Amino acid sequence: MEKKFLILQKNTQDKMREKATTLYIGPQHPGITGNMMVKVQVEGDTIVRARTEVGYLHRAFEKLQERRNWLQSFTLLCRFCVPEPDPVEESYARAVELLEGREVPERAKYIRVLMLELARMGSYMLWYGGQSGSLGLYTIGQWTVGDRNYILDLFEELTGGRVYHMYIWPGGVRRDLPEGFADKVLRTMDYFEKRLKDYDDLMFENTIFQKRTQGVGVIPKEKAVEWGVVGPVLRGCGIKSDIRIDDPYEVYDKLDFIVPTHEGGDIWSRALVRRQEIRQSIRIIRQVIENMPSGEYYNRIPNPFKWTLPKGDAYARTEATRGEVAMYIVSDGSIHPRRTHFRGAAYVHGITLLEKILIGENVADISAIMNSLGVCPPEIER
Amino acid sequence: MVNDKNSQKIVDFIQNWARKHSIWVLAYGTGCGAIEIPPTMTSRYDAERLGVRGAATPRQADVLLITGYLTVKTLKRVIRVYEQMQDPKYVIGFGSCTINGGMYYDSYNTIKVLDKYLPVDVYINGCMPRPEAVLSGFARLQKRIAEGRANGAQQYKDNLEWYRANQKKIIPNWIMPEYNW
Amino acid sequence: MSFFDLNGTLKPLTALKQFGKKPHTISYPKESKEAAPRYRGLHFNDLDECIGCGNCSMICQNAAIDMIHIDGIEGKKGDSGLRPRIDNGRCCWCALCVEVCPTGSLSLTKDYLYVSEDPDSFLWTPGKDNPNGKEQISFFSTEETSLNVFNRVPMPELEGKERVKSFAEVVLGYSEAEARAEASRCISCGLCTEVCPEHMHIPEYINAIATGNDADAVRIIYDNNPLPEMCGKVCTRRCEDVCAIASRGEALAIRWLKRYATETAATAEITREIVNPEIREANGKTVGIIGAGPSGLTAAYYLALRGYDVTIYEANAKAGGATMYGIPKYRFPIDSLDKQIDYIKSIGVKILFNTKVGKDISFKEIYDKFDAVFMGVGFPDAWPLGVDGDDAKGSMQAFRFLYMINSGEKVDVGDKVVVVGGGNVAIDAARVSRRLGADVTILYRRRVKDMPADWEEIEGAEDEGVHIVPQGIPIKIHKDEKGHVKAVEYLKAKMVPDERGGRPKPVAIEGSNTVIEATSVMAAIGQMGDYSFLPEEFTDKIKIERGRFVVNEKQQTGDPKVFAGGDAVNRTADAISAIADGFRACKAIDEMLGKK
Amino acid sequence: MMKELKEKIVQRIKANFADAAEKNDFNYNRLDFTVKKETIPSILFYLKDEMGFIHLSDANCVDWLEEGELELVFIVWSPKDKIKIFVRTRLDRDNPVMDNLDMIWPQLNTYEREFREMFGVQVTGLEAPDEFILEDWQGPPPFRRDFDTAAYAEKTFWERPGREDAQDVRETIANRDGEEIPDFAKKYSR
Amino acid sequence: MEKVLLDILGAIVTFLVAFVVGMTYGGLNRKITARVQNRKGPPWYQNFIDAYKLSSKKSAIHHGVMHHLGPAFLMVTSVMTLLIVPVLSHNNWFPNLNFQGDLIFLLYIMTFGPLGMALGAGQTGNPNSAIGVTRGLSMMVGFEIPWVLALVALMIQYHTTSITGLMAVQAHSGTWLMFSSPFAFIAAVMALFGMFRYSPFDIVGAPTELASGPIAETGGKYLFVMMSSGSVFTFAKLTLYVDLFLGGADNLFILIIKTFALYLIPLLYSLVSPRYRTEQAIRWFWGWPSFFGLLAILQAIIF
Repeated sequence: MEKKFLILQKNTQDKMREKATTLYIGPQHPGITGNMMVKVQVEGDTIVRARTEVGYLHRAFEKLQERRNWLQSFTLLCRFCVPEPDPVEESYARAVELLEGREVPERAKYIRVLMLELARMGSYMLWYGGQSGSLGLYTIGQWTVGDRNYILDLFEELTGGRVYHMYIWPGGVRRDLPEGFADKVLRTMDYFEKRLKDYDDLMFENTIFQKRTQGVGVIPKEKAVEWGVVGPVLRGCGIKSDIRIDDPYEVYDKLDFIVPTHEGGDIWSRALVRRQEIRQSIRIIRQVIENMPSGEYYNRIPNPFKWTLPKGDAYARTEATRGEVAMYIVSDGSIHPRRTHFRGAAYVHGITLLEKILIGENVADISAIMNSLGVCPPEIER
Repeated sequence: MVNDKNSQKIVDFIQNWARKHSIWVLAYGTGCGAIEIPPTMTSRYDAERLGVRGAATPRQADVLLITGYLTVKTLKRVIRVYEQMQDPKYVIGFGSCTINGGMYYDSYNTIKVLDKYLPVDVYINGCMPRPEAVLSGFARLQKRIAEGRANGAQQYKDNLEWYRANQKKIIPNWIMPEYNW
Repeated sequence: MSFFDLNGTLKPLTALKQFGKKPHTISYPKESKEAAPRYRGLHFNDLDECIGCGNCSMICQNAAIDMIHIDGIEGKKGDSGLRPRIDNGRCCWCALCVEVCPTGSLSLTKDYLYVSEDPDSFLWTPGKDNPNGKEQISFFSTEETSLNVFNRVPMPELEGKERVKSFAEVVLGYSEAEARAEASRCISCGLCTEVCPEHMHIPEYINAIATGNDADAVRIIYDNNPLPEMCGKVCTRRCEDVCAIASRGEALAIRWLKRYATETAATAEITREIVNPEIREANGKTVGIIGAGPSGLTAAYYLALRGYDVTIYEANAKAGGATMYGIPKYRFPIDSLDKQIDYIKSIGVKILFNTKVGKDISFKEIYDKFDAVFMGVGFPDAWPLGVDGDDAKGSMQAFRFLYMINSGEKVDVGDKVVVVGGGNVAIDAARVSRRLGADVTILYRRRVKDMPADWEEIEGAEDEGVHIVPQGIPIKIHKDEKGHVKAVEYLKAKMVPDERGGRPKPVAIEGSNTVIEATSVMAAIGQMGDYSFLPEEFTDKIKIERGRFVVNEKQQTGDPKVFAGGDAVNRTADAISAIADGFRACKAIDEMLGKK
Repeated sequence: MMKELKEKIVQRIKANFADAAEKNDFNYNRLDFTVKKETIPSILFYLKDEMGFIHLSDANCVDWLEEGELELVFIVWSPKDKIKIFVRTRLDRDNPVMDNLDMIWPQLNTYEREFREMFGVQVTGLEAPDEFILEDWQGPPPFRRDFDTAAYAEKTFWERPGREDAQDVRETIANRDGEEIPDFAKKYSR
Repeated sequence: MEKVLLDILGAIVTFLVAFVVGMTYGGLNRKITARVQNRKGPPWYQNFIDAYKLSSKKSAIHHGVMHHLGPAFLMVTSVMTLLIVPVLSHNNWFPNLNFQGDLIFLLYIMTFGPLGMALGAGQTGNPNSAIGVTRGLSMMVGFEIPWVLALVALMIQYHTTSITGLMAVQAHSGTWLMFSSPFAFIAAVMALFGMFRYSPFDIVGAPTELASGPIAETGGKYLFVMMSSGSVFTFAKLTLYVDLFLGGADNLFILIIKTFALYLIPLLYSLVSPRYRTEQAIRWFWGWPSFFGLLAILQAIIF
């Protein structure tokens, strides 16, 4: 083992250019977006080579799910990506429903959309903090992450948990909306609409912010899809692509909203896209609250200890803030999943894409670029 | 000044009071628990009120927050980070998975029992612990510091061999500098 | 980017106005926000309500829940005596344990603070560690949200009007899909096995049915019950009373599932093929059995499997005892019984029919001939009503009535039948009478809810048009001039609470005499044994007290060679207890003879 | 509409790839093709370059231990047609070899690294560091079905003591009433 | 002899005042930041606790002699700057060692500390520190230009190279230099942003980029020394500005008001600004601030 390591070390050393300094960004580093590492070689301030190293958060969920039954594995899901767990739950629930042919009540679908959009907002609030924090503007982070608590309060009220909701499950949702919840949501939305103005003034109107983000971390538009770019990052390249529209799920096809895009492919345009999406989320949430039908919220699953799914596989995709997340499940007809596989946007964004677009950038921008790509290491390693 | 027992006591008291009110937390999100750290540190819960603030590097940090499960790969870094920290240093186990493996009890890649590898001062229960729980965890640590019982660094030094044996058991490729401070 | 972006420099400065705003910081710990009404915090368990089924520990995907013994909580029927303890070093507060708790005793509270310096202190026994947690309950499951399936798959039955036309079997049995659905409701806790006198392996065979392995289910059932189809149809199923699901919903249809499983083996041959019992080599020992009732057959079957040469002496023309002659055929068709008897015979059990011990063969002879003797003689006689006019024509015992009907005799009951009693026999007699075309009234001393008969039977009787008169104590049977029953006179009763805490007693109300017309009166107030076959030389050893044999826990009578079981021994007097007696006796006999 | 489109795709694929076996009975926008291992690069190239399935949504591996095979599943998506296609192939489990495909989609490089590490699939021509997620891993590829993670965890890591007094409900009851559960029934116990 | 003793005593008092005021400013900084960020923030004395805690750390490792001496260099620089800058006019308790040409000396001494620091940081072997130091030196090149231009303008305009000289000019004319040479003041204040290294010019220790840069490997007592020297330096810098442009101060109260007002400028701007990249920062300093510096020189030459 020792020998192997030495050889490995030597090989990497050989590859290094002589002038270049190697910088290890992470795993313990305030600028990293989680527990991972980016090893960059810099000449002066310019990156000439970047390598990501992941695996610090590998818990082998997919392996663990094989040991748990279909319901038990549901509780693991929200740990796949912590800032925004709901799309993962949604993907799993929908994959299971697809495989089993289980109908979901209309009300549950609306509640799910409400949940997903709230989660999107919450996640973007955290992103605000990360993106501006990586550029040294801590005030925004303090505001948005603090305000995010109001969304978390809503989650707590609805699901009983601030961060891990475990709410969207196969067949519908776990509990009905509590009394007066809709009003609370609307009030919170009003608050956020007011606050967004403050955020804009401080962040998007800010010359320095514009200078720091425009033209940085550019993804070429013509390569974007091929490189596996998804979500707001792809929309930031000027390509209109959103699973909510392309491959609609739940009741998104009944809702009126716009998919914002922005040409440029740099941090700035990605930030703008995200910024506009928050408005759209608020719009969707208002529509959902208005149109929510009454009725059942849960199509009961059988006794979870004896719940089997028919043989086969299913794949369900959901649009998260990081882009396309999806769950692939394979059933062999038993009470346990044969295999589950989680496809996270960061799996592509955080490794191949990051390694590609970091080259030629300034070291100072690594953190900002990672934040703008929405790199979420737990999603990569699962 | 006579360096007798009483004056030493007073000095200790003042030092512990200062340590208690100035807790610099290393910014290392080792696991999913890192998600409740931003809310704790930001405007709504504002841990800085209590003197808790972030520190960018281990040299400056007082507290190592093990935010949740540790994979073997991370454990290696965490040990390194812990050893770089300056005495007195404290470890807070954050979340269920630091206590007995949590939901990853059967995972091949996460450690289950944190105090086999590092001396832990306080455990905060929960998955996730809410910011309130995190703050009360800090409050408990403050109490422990004030009482002068938070001497994990000394404990680590005294039992270094035992800790090393445990650490080496699961980290096959052990390349680390000696710990001698 | 302009040469100088004034807007971009000044606009951000508006952020400074926030300085004047009041911070929204929550100064924890000085002030704190209360957790949401649905917050998933630490567990609470209502220790009295909990039945220790262990469902929580099974669903827990973190293996965080242990079932442990707590001082002060003893196990009893329907309660394992164990209570959950949560390892908070494992728990992830997903609350699945709450969702699957059948009693709803487990819930989560608003309390979430648990900070400690001692890592070993995170074992948490809900209910014991937070006795006041009840006020803080936040996340709980109701019947609506629970993941237990509380509604039983309804059993297809003949219509009430259709039923009275014939003796066709009323209950139609589950289809495969229905059986799977019903079986998959089971949570496999096993609380039911304790109250089953025979301790059948209920969770196992239900699980086998649920997973689609009917053959395995049959094999598991035959492990300790050779008459499962009979049990599947007429068992008193005390198991269903303690079913964990029943604490908030309808109990699992354990009986129907057993019925379903055994019916998948359509004939005795197929049963033999599926069960494929291991029959030990003949060991040359012989056992004689008196009475081919459930207990006798059970003992015979398992003794035969263990290599004994078994002979049964049966007084009647058919085997089955009370299940053959006491249970109406619309509940337990004769084919079904024949199939099981054939199967038992196929194992090598010899049955001598129409051989009444004491008449056709003496007890002494049997005693001397065999290495061991088992008596499953049952209660062949019934108690008379014992009121004035009891000797009238048309006044009979319900048990005798059923015997005659089941033996194929014609009985004329007239068009108005009054059945006195509230047990299964009373209901059976009433429903049989309905099938003979009579109007039937059941007269019972207590309230309907006090009736010992199965509620399903009572409902079935009501569906078929049986009229039930509760709280009526018969005092006289009026005769007409021919000495035939004309009417029944009874007193209304009121329920007086028992001072010693027993069930309320009916006390007749003086002067409330009521008369109902009747052409027949059937007494269904209990049966009794007939031990005249026992010669006197044995009666000092084989003791009889209160009409029953006295046996030890191995079913052994005062004579070590003689064992007894069934109605003539136990007080519960149902088939499954008889089977249990037979099985116990078999083991005891095997033990006794195996030693020699 | 969707049906015709799917039919057209099936015909086009069948015309070009004789060994492609389709599965077209989904009532949503999905198509399955099972092909031989050798066809994978060409069919993926064809789907991407000729048919507009330019987005690689997912690639993953399923271990069919009982059948002695590893199944590779590639899920591609066409933004134009709004259809996802599953391309499947099977590898021999004892000698799983596949060709490097990262010239088709660069991100496949990452997936292949994961296959190599987690399933022990050998990818010929893959240029990437040996280790991806695991570090100094000495056991068998952990995502294979025959690797028992619980046993490994028990062997390798400590578990906090203090829970030894746990009792099994079924056993407790069986002991109390003297029930003997036969061995063949035990697999149905919970 | 007595004079010397008094001076030494006075120097100690000066140092203590500078330490306390500087630390308090740091604390107020955190408090103001907190309020703008919608939160309560730590108590104003939090910095003292932090400093005391750092000083009472039981272990503090260093990576060699230079690393060991780095903080000392900084401290020496701060103290020297402090002693050269007149704290109060006409007050015996706060002596100053100023002399003709001290302004030029000051320019040199102010770069001395960072250089020593650079040597220390270089010895740690931490690439972040090395990069941080490079950035710090580059940025110094940036803000020194307007700063020097401003000072040179003053020197040309008022024909003196001593601080007391400039103070005397102000006392004499009754107008503060910030009004009489506004361009020099603007250029100098802009340079002040760079000196304070607050956002948007916190590129040296940028946590999200360099994990606090040069001080990444420094903890415990070393960090304490650096922290206190930073506080002292803050006070010295602000006092220097007050002396140069705001007419000095007659008593501590006025001094504190003036310095704090000055301190608020970089502080408040830092709250609303992201960080510049190094080259952007340098370009910024060489842009408008240098332009104003040139204007100042023009003004000095013309008038």
